[in-house]
Amino acid sequence: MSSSEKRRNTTPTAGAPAVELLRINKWFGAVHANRDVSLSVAPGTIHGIVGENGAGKSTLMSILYGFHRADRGEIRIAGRPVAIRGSEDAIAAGIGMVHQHFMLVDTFTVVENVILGAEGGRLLAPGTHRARGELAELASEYALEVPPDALVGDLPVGLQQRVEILKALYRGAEILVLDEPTGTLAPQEADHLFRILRRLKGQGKTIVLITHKLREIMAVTDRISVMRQGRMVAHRDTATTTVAEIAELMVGRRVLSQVEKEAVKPGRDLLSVENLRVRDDRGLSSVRNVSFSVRAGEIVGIAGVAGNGQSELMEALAGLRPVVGGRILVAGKPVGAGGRLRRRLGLAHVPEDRRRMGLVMPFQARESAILGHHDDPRYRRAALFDWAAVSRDTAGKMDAFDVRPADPRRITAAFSGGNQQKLVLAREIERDPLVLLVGQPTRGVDIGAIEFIHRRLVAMRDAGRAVLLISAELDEIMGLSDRILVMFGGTIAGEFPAGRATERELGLLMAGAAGRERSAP
Amino acid sequence: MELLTLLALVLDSTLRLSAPLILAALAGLFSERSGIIDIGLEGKMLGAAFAAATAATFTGSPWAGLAAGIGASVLLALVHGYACITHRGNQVVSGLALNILVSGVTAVLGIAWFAQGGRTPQLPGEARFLPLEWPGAAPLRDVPGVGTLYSELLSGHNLMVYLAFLAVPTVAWVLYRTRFGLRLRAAGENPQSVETAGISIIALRYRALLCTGVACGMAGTYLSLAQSASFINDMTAGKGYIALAALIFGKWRPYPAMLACLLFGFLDATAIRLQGVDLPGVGEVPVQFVQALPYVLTVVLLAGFIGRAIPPKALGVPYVKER
Amino acid sequence: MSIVATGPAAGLPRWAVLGLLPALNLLAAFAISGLIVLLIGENPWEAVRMLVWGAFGFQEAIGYTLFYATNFIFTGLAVAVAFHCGLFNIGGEGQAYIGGLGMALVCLYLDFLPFALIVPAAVVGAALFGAAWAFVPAWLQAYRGSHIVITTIMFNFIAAAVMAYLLVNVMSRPGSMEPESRDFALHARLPLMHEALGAMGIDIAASPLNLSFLWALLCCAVVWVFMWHTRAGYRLRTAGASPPAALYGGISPPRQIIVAMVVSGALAGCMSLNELMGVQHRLVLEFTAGYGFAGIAVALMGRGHPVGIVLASLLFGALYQGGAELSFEIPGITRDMVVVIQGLVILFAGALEFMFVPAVRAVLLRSSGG
Amino acid sequence: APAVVYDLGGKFDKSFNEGVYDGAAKFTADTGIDFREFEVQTDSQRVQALRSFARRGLDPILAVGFQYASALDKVAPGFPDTRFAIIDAVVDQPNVQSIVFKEHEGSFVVGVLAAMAADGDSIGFVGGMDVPLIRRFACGYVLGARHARPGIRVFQNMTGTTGAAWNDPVKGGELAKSQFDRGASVVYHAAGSTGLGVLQAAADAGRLAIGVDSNQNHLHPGHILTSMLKRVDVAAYDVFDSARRDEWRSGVRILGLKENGVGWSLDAHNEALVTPAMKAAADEAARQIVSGEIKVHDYVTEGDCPAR
Ligand SMILES: Nc1ncnc2c1ncn2[C@@H]1O[C@H](COP(=O)(O)OP(=O)(O)OP(=O)(O)O)[C@@H](O)[C@H]1O
Ligand SMILES: Nc1ncnc2c1ncn2[C@@H]1O[C@H](COP(=O)(O)OP(=O)(O)OP(=O)(O)O)[C@@H](O)[C@H]1O
Ligand SMILES: [Mg+2]
Ligand SMILES: [Mg+2]
Repeated sequence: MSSSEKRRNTTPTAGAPAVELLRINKWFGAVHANRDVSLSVAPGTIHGIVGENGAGKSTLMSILYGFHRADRGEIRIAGRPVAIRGSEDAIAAGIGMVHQHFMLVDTFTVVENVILGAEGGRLLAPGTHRARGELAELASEYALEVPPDALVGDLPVGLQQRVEILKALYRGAEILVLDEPTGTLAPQEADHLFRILRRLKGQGKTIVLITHKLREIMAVTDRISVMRQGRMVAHRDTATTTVAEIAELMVGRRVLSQVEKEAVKPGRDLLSVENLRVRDDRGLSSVRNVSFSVRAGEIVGIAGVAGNGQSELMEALAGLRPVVGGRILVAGKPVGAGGRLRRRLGLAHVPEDRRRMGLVMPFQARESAILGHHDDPRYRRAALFDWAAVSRDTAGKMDAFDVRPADPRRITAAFSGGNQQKLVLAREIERDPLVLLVGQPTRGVDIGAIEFIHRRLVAMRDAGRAVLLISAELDEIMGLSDRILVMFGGTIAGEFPAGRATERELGLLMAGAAGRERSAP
Repeated sequence: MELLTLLALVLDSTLRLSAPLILAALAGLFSERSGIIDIGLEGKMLGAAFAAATAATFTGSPWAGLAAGIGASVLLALVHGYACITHRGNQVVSGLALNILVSGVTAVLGIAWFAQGGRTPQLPGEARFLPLEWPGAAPLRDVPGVGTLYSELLSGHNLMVYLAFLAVPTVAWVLYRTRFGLRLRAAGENPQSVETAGISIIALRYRALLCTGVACGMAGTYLSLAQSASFINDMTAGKGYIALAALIFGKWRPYPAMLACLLFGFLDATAIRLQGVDLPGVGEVPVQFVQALPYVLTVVLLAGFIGRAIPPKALGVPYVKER
Repeated sequence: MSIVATGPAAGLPRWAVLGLLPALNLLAAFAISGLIVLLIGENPWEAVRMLVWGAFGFQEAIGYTLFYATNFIFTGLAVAVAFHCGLFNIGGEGQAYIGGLGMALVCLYLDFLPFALIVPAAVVGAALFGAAWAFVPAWLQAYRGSHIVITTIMFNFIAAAVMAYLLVNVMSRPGSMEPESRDFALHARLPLMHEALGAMGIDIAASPLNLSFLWALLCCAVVWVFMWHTRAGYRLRTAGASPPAALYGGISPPRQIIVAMVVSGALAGCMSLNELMGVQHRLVLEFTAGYGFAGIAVALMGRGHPVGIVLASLLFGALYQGGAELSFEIPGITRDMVVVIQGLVILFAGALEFMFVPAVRAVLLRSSGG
Repeated sequence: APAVVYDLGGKFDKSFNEGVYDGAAKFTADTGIDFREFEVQTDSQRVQALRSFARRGLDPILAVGFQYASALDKVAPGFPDTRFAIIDAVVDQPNVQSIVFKEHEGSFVVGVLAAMAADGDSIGFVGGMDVPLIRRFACGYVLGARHARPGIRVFQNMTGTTGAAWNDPVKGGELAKSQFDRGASVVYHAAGSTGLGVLQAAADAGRLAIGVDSNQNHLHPGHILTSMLKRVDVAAYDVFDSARRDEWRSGVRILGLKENGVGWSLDAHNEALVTPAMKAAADEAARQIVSGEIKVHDYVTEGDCPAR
């Protein structure tokens, strides 16, 4: 009997909150991730949860979804206490969750992923058939179109996320939890997601939304709860609060959403790219004759919808992807194949996907902190590593970038997403390179950290370094860049000096509308 | 001897040699597709072979033997599960430990019960799975071509051989057409996704190991009740590892795995025929080279034609919720 | 992978993980073995006493225990090195076998060299041939994607065939019943420990323990330094833990695969020094006797860390030697019974290593009032 | 008290270790004198086993199998007052008695029987591993067969290259089956437990097989033509008994047909298979070998076999 038969057994008792968490406590070994956390979510509303990295948001939601067990505390759904021992209980209670890291089987088709656990019968055929029908319905009902027979692994993140939502709805979820859903989405995709959420709310569903992007929170939520260091520190009605207030509640101090920076005084070209041509993993050409340069003392931002060649461009520049044609020069010198010479020439790279590339999860932090620079004589005494020196060096970087906990020997995987990101940035920026390539520098990072990271990037620029920034966050691009390049279909579709571009224009170019002729000389 | 008959005879022994490999490989498939490395096929086969022979000796019925064989193998599979699933122990160590344990236990019990150095007594025909003659096989034997193929290849194998080859489509069907199969494949790729879908990984993997036990039990029984007439110490002689190799060779999929097993069987059968044969020009090939041939060819094929084998993503990773 | 922090035992104090748990596991293993001993009508206490006494009770016993341990150290290290690069080297058996060939060639055909030269030459021969035998599967894995587990299994069989051919048709000693080479010249043998120490005036009981034991310990130290204190080791572990990260860090995973396997094969090859150059003094069939496979269990039980591997090797050595004495003293307990006990120990101390974690954690928490 | 150390095969190998065990057991039955025994697990235990028995004052100590040669050579000098004996190898020490068998002579005779029993034009041989000792069996067998029927074909197969080759009845069965398929009517095995598969295959195929070492006729009555006997049991008994009667001598004892050290078995299980003519021929061949008219080539001492 699959859980889809046990759906909708929670008829809300009038007025009772859809979800109620009472004095939840959770330890991970010594880490007290949730301390007496209480939360109440009204039915038919969108409820936002914000907090710094490591504040305990994901943990709390994992507990609600039965993925972790609370050490203490009570959970009430629609007013009646429920024991959630595992996800099956959560599903039975009408809870669905879209995790920070998707819970999908890449080698399965969309349909297979959706029916997994709700197959409705011992044989697949009937269930699959029914699922197709229902998917079509849901698709039209909530604008959740996905190709049902595509392999999930081949889908862009945006669509993968829809699959996650479909999974939840297919199981008849009344309460939908989304953990940093927009972390990896392009603006358009994010907007689409919010349209979907509003519709769901319209249908009377209750939604809990975790995000670090306060603009989004203000835009879609009805109520906001703030967490800090495992505690629930405040609840606000969205209507009556401001970004500044929320930010301050989160970090415990004022934060500026916009870094101020004085006018650009660019110098010589530090990074120049000439007719670069690159192929993607499938062998299709994904960067077509791209030429541009980044000068000393400027930040160049590349805007674009995921999958238009920015990632491949970045990898090619970093030496992670073979160059089919064209030249790359760092400080006027042509770079060889591979990344090592480039590093020596002063090119640093903060990869988009830090979990896969930027860090080595099972390593101690100090070991991850020298990745790519392990040949540096500073880390050695004669031929051997001087771990004491490495530890000191790492500790220094951790302080500088406020990585928590600042323990060089902690296993990398045990840091929260945001802190992992800071570790990578620390490693690359602290070496003060000539040219810095950054991909999605603030993905999954809390605003406190965002502000901090932005400041560091600007500081580099002011110190006369060249920064090339790729981000799906339009306002990050617009806020930081001195020049903005828009990439579409593997080519540079347009170029704007800072400030002269409106979000709308950029959006259009990114979407491939309007022609090259707009691009400034 | 004219070529077709020779071929027929080689293929004939190919079938006999690959049958146990196929059963064992399918057994491994269940376990590994669910994310549990099974290097213990060898031990499970050996245990099953012993249990089957013992039961058949006491009851005189091959069916009792089969039941006992499956029982023993399932028991071992569950121990493996207890170590690897319940206690998240190292799956390779567990498999090796069971292999060693079984080779010892079978000998100890064998000596205690039969006092023949761990061997079981020779079984009479009615206590074994004997070749089944198909209707009209005898008369057709002398019809060249079709007749030979029919009588040598199709007819005249024991029940277990036919079972082995029937098992392949069955397993494929379970794997790709049933709920259990879907969850099994998911468990091996991304256990979290299964857990978050409200299914207990633990229960699922135990069920997978049950299937492993059953298939391996049949493989072991085949050795002592069909292919030979008694249990002999360490009679698996490395077949468990070969089956594992075949499974990987077949990229953890039923039909390709079967083909790999057939390949091993065929190469082995050919090697048997090539011994002591003078090759034109070369003269007589040293027997050791002939014996090494199957393994060399396997490597060559693997390097030359079969590309990368990508294992189930979660294979060998103990499942931990608090990742 | 830090030695204690990870795994289900995470969070437990070091002494509990490295001391208490293994002790409990061994206890459990012996408890079960005891039951079986009881079943076959012998006295369990007596058996355990014999086992321990047989392994450590007198000088000769200790000698034998260390002698067996030497084999396990080599094969265990071999498996561990490959493992840190994410490779599962099942081929230790074949690599040791072929390593033996390399060593034997030196001892048989270069024996015009003086002792001082022939020993290093033999070490090189063993390591070189072992490495070469591991190189092919490594290359196939790195550049053709052929699964290392299959290829190494196959190479074990191929090694057996090659050696059988050579020993029967090429290197065999005329008039001998078994395929074996002629004996090594006297100066082409490793001094036994009691001879060596005897020469220094320290005298201990005779045993096959020989100088290769020291070489094994040296290898442990070298591997430890290599793995965690050199750049080469860092590259190797990075490639093993995350190929994309390695690529990002300017490390080529394929090259690391080759390095890891070559080092692994060289270590495995050195096992022959102990067995052949130390004791048998000639090349014989199947001297590897399954040590290559046991090395897998040794490496994993030793958590891939040299210190752990030495401990695991001591345990296995003790089981082999103590087991022999056991079946010697108590005829009722056959060698097969000893195999059973060995299996149980590996099962409990290796695969079920975490069985008592929940209990221990509970107790510790309660006592610390957590 | 006397002691036995068995070879890796173990004392119940249905072959020569077991033969020794039978002999020793008979000795105990006859004299009431008990004996100690040990089965080695690895090569490295051989020295250890011999030494600890000697240290415990056991005497005589019988080592089974050529693999003990070098070990005994090391140990014997250390215990000059202990009487050692070794089967299947020659160890030149004052306190060691070496017992070797002329398996080639026994094989020659069963070769004669096989050739005469064959209704087709070919017979077969399945060995365990391709090692000199087994080639000695094979060579004698072929020579015997050709002696009876000059033109006869003899298929020869070896099972494998690892220790498993002695424990692989499945492979043994396949090898025998392939020889039967190729027309062999009789297959002789020298392959330890693997041979059981050969005998089984003969029974399943309704053909004939020849056992080895101990009398295996009873395993498949009507399908086992005969067994090439290697009287290790007698040898073992003699070692113990001569020592008991202080008639033990060091030096080499070579046991061939003359000394009844090897032979062939004829009993209720196979008398139907052996025609008077065959018996006569076998006995004649045996006589000629004993009298020296026929000298059977010994592969081990003389190297490669004249008959291919
Ligand atoms: N499985 C785990 N094992 C050990 N510690 C953990 C585990 N998961 C989370 N933690 C710790 O618990 C604390 C809360 O983590 P959590 O992931 O809930 O934070 P978060 O608010 O989701 O952070 P982010 O915004 O970066 O996602 C952090 O200190 C984290 O290091
Ligand atoms: N990543 C690792 N995995 C496994 N063991 C490790 C790792 N790093 C270090 N070790 C082991 O941990 C122990 C301590 O390592 P190390 O010498 O780096 O510590 P340390 O020198 O005390 O640290 P520090 O240099 O910060 O003082 C050594 O046995 C080392 O081999
Ligand atoms: Mg989180
Ligand atoms: Mg240090």
